[in-house]
Amino acid sequence: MPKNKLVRTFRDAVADIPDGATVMIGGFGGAGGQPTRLMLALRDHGVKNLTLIGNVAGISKLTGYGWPKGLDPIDQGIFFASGQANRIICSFPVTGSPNLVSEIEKAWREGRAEVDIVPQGTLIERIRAAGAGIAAFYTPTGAGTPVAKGREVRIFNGREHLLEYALPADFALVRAKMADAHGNLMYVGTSRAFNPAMATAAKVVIAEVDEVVPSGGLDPERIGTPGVYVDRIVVRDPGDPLP
Amino acid sequence: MPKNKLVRTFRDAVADIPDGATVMIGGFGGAGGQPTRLMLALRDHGVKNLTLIGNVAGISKLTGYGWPKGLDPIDQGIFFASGQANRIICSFPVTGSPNLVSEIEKAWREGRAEVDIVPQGTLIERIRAAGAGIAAFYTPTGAGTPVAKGREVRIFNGREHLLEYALPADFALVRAKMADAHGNLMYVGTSRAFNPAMATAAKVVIAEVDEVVPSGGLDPERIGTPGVYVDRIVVRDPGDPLP
Amino acid sequence: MPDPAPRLTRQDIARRVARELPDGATVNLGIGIPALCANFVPHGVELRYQAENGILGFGEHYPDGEGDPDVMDAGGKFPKRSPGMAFFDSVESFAMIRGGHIDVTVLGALQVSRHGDLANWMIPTRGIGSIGGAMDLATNTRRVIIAMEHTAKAPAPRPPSSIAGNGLGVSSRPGSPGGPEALTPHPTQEKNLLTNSEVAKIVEECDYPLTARRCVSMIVTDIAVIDVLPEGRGLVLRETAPGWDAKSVQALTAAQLQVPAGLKTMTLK
Amino acid sequence: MPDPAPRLTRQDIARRVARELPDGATVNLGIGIPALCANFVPHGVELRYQAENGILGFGEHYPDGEGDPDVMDAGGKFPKRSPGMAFFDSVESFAMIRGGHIDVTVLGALQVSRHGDLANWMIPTRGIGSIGGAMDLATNTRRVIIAMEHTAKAPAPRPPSSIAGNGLGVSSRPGSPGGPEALTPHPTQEKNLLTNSEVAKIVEECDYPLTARRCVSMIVTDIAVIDVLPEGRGLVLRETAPGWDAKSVQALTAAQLQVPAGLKTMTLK
Repeated sequence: MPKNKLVRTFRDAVADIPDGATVMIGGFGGAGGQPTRLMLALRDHGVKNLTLIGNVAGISKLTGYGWPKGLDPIDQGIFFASGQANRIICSFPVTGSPNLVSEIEKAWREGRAEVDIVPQGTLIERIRAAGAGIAAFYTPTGAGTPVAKGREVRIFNGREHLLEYALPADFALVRAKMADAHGNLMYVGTSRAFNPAMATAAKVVIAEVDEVVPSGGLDPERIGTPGVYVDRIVVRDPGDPLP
Repeated sequence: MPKNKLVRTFRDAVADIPDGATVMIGGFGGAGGQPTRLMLALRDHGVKNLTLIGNVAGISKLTGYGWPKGLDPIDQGIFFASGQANRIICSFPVTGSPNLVSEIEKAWREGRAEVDIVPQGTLIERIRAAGAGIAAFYTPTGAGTPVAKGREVRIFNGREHLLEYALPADFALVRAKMADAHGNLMYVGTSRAFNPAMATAAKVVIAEVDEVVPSGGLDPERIGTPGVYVDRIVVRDPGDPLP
Repeated sequence: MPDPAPRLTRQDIARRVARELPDGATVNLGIGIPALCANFVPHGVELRYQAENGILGFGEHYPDGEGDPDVMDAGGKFPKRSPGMAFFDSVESFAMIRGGHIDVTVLGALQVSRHGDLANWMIPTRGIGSIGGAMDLATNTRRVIIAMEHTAKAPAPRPPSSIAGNGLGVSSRPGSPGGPEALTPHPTQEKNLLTNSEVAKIVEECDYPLTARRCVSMIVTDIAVIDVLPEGRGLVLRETAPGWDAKSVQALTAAQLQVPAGLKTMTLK
Repeated sequence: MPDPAPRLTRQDIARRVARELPDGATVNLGIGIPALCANFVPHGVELRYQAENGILGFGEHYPDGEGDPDVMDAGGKFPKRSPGMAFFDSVESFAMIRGGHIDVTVLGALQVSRHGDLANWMIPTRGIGSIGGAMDLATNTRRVIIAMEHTAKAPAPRPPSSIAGNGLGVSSRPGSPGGPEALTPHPTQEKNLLTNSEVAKIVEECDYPLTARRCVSMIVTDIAVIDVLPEGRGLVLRETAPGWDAKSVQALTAAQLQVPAGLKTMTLK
């Protein structure tokens, strides 16, 4: 666990992500809580054959989902447009309309990408499990649906449950409002979402933050991700126009 | 879900807890985060055959564990001294020395109480599971130890894991620093401990707080237990000498 | 059979659903018609809205596209900060949902069966869909109300070159090496075809991929209010839209409706 | 065989263990000798202390019995607030522990086996014990160091009226209807009896109830430092206390120690 976690540039922060890596991308979908600068750096890094883990994915660009007006939304579709990702594990990869086709759906239609669609609660719980040392768990969600395919089914209290496995990753890109010198992260509002769980579930955790403060600069009652989980921190330029 | 959750007295708050109920008692062990006034009210209520769920239990009275100097510590042993509880599920019910015998150990030695000793991480995860709709989960903790007795064992990634089940309760007594009109609870410091999870895992959740504030009086970033989980709130008298 | 009277608007559907939300309830509204319900909550009823992305107790929204991206709802809109809100992460949000702590959810549907099975996440001919929070909500919420139009538009016959999914379901692997293949219209849609332009959404058995089994309590549409009896005991027509009767509703429904003596007309004031 | 030199103090054991804690590590210290390690961390080494009750990054404590009950460690003591601390609940605390995010834990022991099995939560004759966080820590922490006295006092022969547990283990049900029964001294203690007054704690196989199997990396005692080789490959004597040699340490150890050429004397400056 490095003591000095600050990395100077977004490019440096993602430079060792190799071809074929599994990468978690935090947030919920939308601008808030999305590690957008890290995503752009990873795209520019040019790595291939990525497996991504996200939630709402590839929707914002088409629909403006979760982005303020007047900006060109950036979402996980950039890795499919660039041909860098060939698989995504997520809960919401396509729009409600077959005529609004995201980069992810397009890649899937063209046979360039595999898309694993997981119920959102199962997805976040699997990610949490990976970070929390829980190998697998039983959830009622998905029983009797296509999600149950290939899953062990077991009855508890008269209800069918599915056995779902921990879902870890090689890298997690997360976004927080502030970090301190220990790597503690503070989130605001709904920008928590998938970030805190993903920050526990990857071998290497890279945080994009708006600001770093010295030790003691964060309220100990407001730490969303204790520093023990965080390997690298990159700070945005003040006045970065991206939300 | 009642809209007005405020209850006037500790006695009223516990008045419907029946004989034979399973009751979670929040905190960690020690004064901080312990719903001491609710516990005393429950004892005075005189109910019998309780099953308690706690963590460190019955130790403070003997050793001062987690209590400031100069006060007579109160702990879950009061329900065994009074003969009201005949079972406890907890992680730490006896001292390190056979010569320092707690009320719980005494009741056990005398055949008046059953004591289920559960690894702390398994205990809190089972409580969380009960609140989170997870029927059961696999943990490596306890494999190859007496804890494994009667448990399903399964190998994941070459390691033995035990299947552990959700642990719900009829009532949870929890302690927070502040509540608002919606039942949102705010904790401070290490007084979180078992409280937030227990507040999700019981049919009826009763919170003891130092202060209630109107809607908007709590920082939405600092809610430890969202109001959806809380059924009743009782406020301590200002200046209550008990920690 | 021509419509005996106009169908209700999306707003009217939402208005009717809003009356089902009890004072003090914690409610999760899906996108589309369900989200509109918040505009029609009767005076004196206070609800606590929960959204999957980790927010409880929001109310009014900013105008479209305005607001703070750090305070979002699950539909990607930006609510204003309001007193008594709570923020939490997705782990906690789905613990709340999966754990059964949400009183009511209102969701849209592609199909609802007479047993209360719900299908709302994938059109089979598309081959890929979005589950989001729908399965967790439908499986675990105490009361699931469906707000939808009573029927769907019948699809145009698909041109031979059209793209179609590979039908692999949830793990949607890339199209077969031969490339996308044309599919004939989905058999469901033939079976449930009501007219040349309409397909039933309330059906005997869903043949769209399910979201959850036996989860729906009530269906509110643009022509009717239907209760789903527990334990697969079928559908009961409770109310019809003004100008509609049981027969005209049944004609647009591919599952048998039980019609009680007390059938009412929906009031929408 | 009489002791060839004084045994180390508890402080000295802690001092030696403290050198094993690498700069920047996240460390959980058990109660007793382990907790003393914090007093002896070498200059320039910064550690992040975690405690099971939901605190990371604490340092100095208030004098005994003083402080704020809302800022406690897992030993029931009250640390001062220090910069960079984080508070969290027990769910998160054990996610951190169980998930393998703690670098080192230092624990006490009743027995350690030659395979690195640890027993530290129950004396069998008592019949009841406290597990606390020990099983989660021992099972899931990257490096487990045991800090203890090398041997235990041999128990006095128990009077026939003495209380003894029912041996039911983890679910300790009430004593049998006939009331508590006297037990003869535990067979372990006979097997590992070294002298009239001492019992070995480092043994071939633990016969006390286990805390975790094959979890221990290193044992530091008042007379020796011992590495536990991975995969059950046994114990290697690395250092002896001043004045002690391999033979005198082996004499107080009920498991075979491998003695390498480079055996050193512990330095405690």
